[in-house]
Amino acid sequence: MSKRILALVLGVIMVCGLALAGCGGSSDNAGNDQAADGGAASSNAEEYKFTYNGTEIAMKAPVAPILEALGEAKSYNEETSCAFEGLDKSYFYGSFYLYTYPQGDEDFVNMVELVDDTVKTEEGISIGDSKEKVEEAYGADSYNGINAYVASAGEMTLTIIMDNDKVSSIQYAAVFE
Amino acid sequence: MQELLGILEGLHPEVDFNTCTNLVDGKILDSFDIVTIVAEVNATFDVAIPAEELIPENFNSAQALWALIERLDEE
Amino acid sequence: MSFISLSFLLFLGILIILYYALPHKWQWVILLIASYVFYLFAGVKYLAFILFTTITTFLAIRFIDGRNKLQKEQLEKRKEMMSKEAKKAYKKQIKAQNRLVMIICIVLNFGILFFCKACLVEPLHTAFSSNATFSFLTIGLPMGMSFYMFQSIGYLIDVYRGKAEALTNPFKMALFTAFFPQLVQGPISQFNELKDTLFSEHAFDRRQLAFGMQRMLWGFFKKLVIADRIAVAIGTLKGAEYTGISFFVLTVFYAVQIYGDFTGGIDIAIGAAETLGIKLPENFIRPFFSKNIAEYWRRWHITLNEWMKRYIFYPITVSQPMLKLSLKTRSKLGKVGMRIPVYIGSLLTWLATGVWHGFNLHFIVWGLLNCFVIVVSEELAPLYKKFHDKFAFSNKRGYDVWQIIRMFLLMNLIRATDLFNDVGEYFTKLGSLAYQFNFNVLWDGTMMNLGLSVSDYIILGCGVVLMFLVSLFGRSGSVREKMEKWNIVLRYAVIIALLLVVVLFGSYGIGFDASKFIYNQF
Amino acid sequence: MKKRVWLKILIPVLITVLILLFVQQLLMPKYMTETKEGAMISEYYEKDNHGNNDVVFVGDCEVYENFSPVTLWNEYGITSYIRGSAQQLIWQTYYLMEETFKYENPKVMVFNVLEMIYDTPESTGDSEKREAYNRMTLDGMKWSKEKWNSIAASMTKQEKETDGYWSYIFPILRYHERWSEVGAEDFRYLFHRDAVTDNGYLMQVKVNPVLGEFNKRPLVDYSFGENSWKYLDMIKDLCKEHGTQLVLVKAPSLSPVWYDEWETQIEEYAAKNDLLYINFLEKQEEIGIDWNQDTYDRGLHLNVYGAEKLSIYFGQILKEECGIEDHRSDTELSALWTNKTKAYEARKEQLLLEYQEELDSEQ
Repeated sequence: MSKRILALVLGVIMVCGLALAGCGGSSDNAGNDQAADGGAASSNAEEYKFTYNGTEIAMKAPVAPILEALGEAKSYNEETSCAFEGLDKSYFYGSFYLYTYPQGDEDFVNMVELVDDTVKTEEGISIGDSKEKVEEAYGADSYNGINAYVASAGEMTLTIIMDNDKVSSIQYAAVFE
Repeated sequence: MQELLGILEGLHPEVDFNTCTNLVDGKILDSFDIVTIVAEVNATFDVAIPAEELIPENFNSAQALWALIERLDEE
Repeated sequence: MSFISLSFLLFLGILIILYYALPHKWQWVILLIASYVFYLFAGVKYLAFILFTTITTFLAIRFIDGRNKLQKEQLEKRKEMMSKEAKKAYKKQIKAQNRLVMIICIVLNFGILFFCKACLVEPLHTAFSSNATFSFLTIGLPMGMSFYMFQSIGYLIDVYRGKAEALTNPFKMALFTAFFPQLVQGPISQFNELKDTLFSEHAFDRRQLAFGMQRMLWGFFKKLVIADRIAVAIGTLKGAEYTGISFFVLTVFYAVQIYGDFTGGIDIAIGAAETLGIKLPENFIRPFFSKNIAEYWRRWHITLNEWMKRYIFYPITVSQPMLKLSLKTRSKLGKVGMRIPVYIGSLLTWLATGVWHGFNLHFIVWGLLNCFVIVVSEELAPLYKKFHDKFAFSNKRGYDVWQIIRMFLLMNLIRATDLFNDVGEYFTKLGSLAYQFNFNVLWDGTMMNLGLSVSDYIILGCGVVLMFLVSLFGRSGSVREKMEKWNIVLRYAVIIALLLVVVLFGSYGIGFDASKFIYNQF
Repeated sequence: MKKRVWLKILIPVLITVLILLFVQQLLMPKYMTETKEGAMISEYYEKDNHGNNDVVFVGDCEVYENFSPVTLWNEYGITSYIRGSAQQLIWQTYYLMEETFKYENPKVMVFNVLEMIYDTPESTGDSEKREAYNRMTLDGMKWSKEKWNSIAASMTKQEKETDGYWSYIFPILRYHERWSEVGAEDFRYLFHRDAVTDNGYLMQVKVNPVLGEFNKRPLVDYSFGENSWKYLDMIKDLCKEHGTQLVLVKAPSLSPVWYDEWETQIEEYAAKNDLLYINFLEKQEEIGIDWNQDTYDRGLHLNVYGAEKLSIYFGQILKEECGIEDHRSDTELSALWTNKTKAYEARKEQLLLEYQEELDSEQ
């Protein structure tokens, strides 16, 4: 009779469901793992930071304490953006530039550019280093195929521009949506 | 019929099953009651009411339900 | 295409014009085309799924109908020759064939549904955590799959049971499956309820059009002004640090959100169908005025629960094995034993309902909690009764209100399961209610840091009061019919005011953050 | 009978539409006292601003804050207008040019090549800011095919995902949340606007000298994007089609810094297509720009003194190399521009007064 059949159908569905629930579980995990893997390059990994005389400079960090620790800049510049409030500022410390962006009443780190070989990244790279050294520090995968190594982590990228197989510029930059 | 009324009154003593004709539509019987009735009917009359007959028309009054039982008994 | 878009309004507007301007005998064809256009907006790749369901169920229905006709013919022809037993055996044989076809069709369809829910809707988790406005009731990958599939499978079973006529026109089957207002989040219609209104001709009726538009407007209000606005706070309150009273606040906010979101969406669906002269079944009847959970589930998401009852709960509980079991347990346990099948049936039905919402532990817990509360309250009903007989309440109305509030709070706690993917997290928070009475969160500024501003709270407060009053007003009959008796100026003033409220206070679009725009004079 | 039914439908619908239009008008930002850049695009449609311009500049702040049409008139009798908006992107410039040709046929169109650096709406960085800039450029345009195309080319991903075109057709969808900010300005400018510019020139009178040299941070890739090139070609072809001379310029703004690699690409393009290209950065001395006096924001844009110097220099080129005639003998035009000059002088006086007050209050 029909009700028994329906009970049977239900049983089948349940089993089907449970089996597929298992499949769902595993696929969920797969998805998560994938996200985690992808994240290595873009979201979860430790962001690259620049440290100068013990002062850590991370992208998007509030800049006030950093400026205080760094002392007076050799030169300073500021820029407005059309129609918007706030100033983009840049500070030059001889061996590197520090750029900031405004948000609310505060300024935050937007970019750091290293300009001479007296300073180096936390991974030990400085201007003039060889291609091999860079690849050792950031992996050959990070090469963009033209002239630079680009390592992304979290909401920032570290760009190392090469000129004749020598490092010519090192730039930390915050990434915005 | 008397036995059926007995079953129904056992569930809802406050209802007059002789006259009431909107047992389901009037939300007097809920699905738990209906299933209980089916089990009781099965036990008392040895008539199995299939799921497709569990529709308001068959359960709105004691008469309708009795008619259903008689029809199923014949088949 | 989302209901919450001007594109949808434009689509509906064009449809209404064509629908009433072209010869009325084409109306159902126009609806079919419109429904597929609507579905195409969701993505061409999903078309295959809905076509599969339409075609398989239609073929199954045709087979069953053909067999039944053959049976009738044969029995007629050989009336004299066959014995009663032979007739029975023949009928049984036909029935068995029909049953097999039906089962194949159901397994095929639900197999796909399960596959999609389990494997394709993987981002479900992320959808929950990252997008607070997402409500589990609008799940659909492909769009509306759970809804159209349940509707067509229900129809197939009805045909098998001989309770619904079998369609002969595949295009009508296609329309029944894909009728666009119910594609997004239901309601799930029964064929017998829908067939007359869906396939018949409808003359233009200004009143009906106005009513449909009013209902849609009310739905937009609930969705845009209430549900989408409060969503931000729900996202925040899900955070681990919000326990105790904050969790309680979350459950209340979630009740407001889900009510606005789901009933609003259904209002838009039913209203849109009404503008076309088509009556869809109601899915909610003032659910928060229920006095107990069982009643709540008869008044909330009615069409799904009705479906579950017709096609899962009843077939299980009145199946032969269950009846036998009931006889057995009865002889051992007396009257209570009689109810064992009911409990098994309830349990399985709630499990199925939980799974329907998604393949997640928390949905299953949600289903079990509902089932548990319903069964316990059902079982305790005689006790309650004795209690009330002894201590008669002098104030009946006061007691009703108490019951309603109790149901609301209890349901809030149960419902909160689907906010947390991690069941453990839910129970931790639930547990914190027992010992953490941090009422100070209500006034120490915590409530101002949820992402809602003072003006948001004012809008939400007024909106909730308005929804409550409209519900009260609607208890004694249709609000729109009552409004019809008002002075025409007052009526239009109210409707235009509501429209303005939706446009201005609705939570949609890219916010204009004026604070960022202050011109810089230096 | 039939008529009355229609009236019953029509009148409420009409009233609703009127109310919505009114509310929309009220809620749209007026840009009269703050963020004046938002009001500039629509100013072009004023009767006196279009129809007889010899030269039309189209672009971002590097044109609307660096060139002064009133100076061009007073020195050379050249009529000109600047169709500027904040962070205008190259496709927006193109569609504004296309639209301009519907109103007049200028002899010269001026395009500032810094716009080449942004290839897509996303390439400008902050998408929220970008959306606001899109609004300022697009909301002011009258409805036309060009506006539609410009919207299509400009929308950010987020815009496409939310209301898309609808919010441009019905700006109330975009600004509905401004109900809590509606102020006196919104009522005052409900049906009219004041001129915020002088023929598109947004005057600045403050003096904020350049602090130091801007750092030329090396880039990974100096080549302009494909989309930028596509639109530059379209601009070139459009001007050719209308017999208008296209002049490429690089404003003398010191920042954003202009790289030599960019300069080479533009020079090559100009040479290949036989276009006049002037890099004012290289002519700073001839122009006489004094970065201690002539900039209001430390070298990004010129103030009115710098803009007047640059206009005098550029006017000479327009006169000599593009053959723009002196119209000062035309009485009708003279009358018109005398009025414009008066407004310009009045504005300068007013702004200087305000600036002086500000300086006084600081001391």
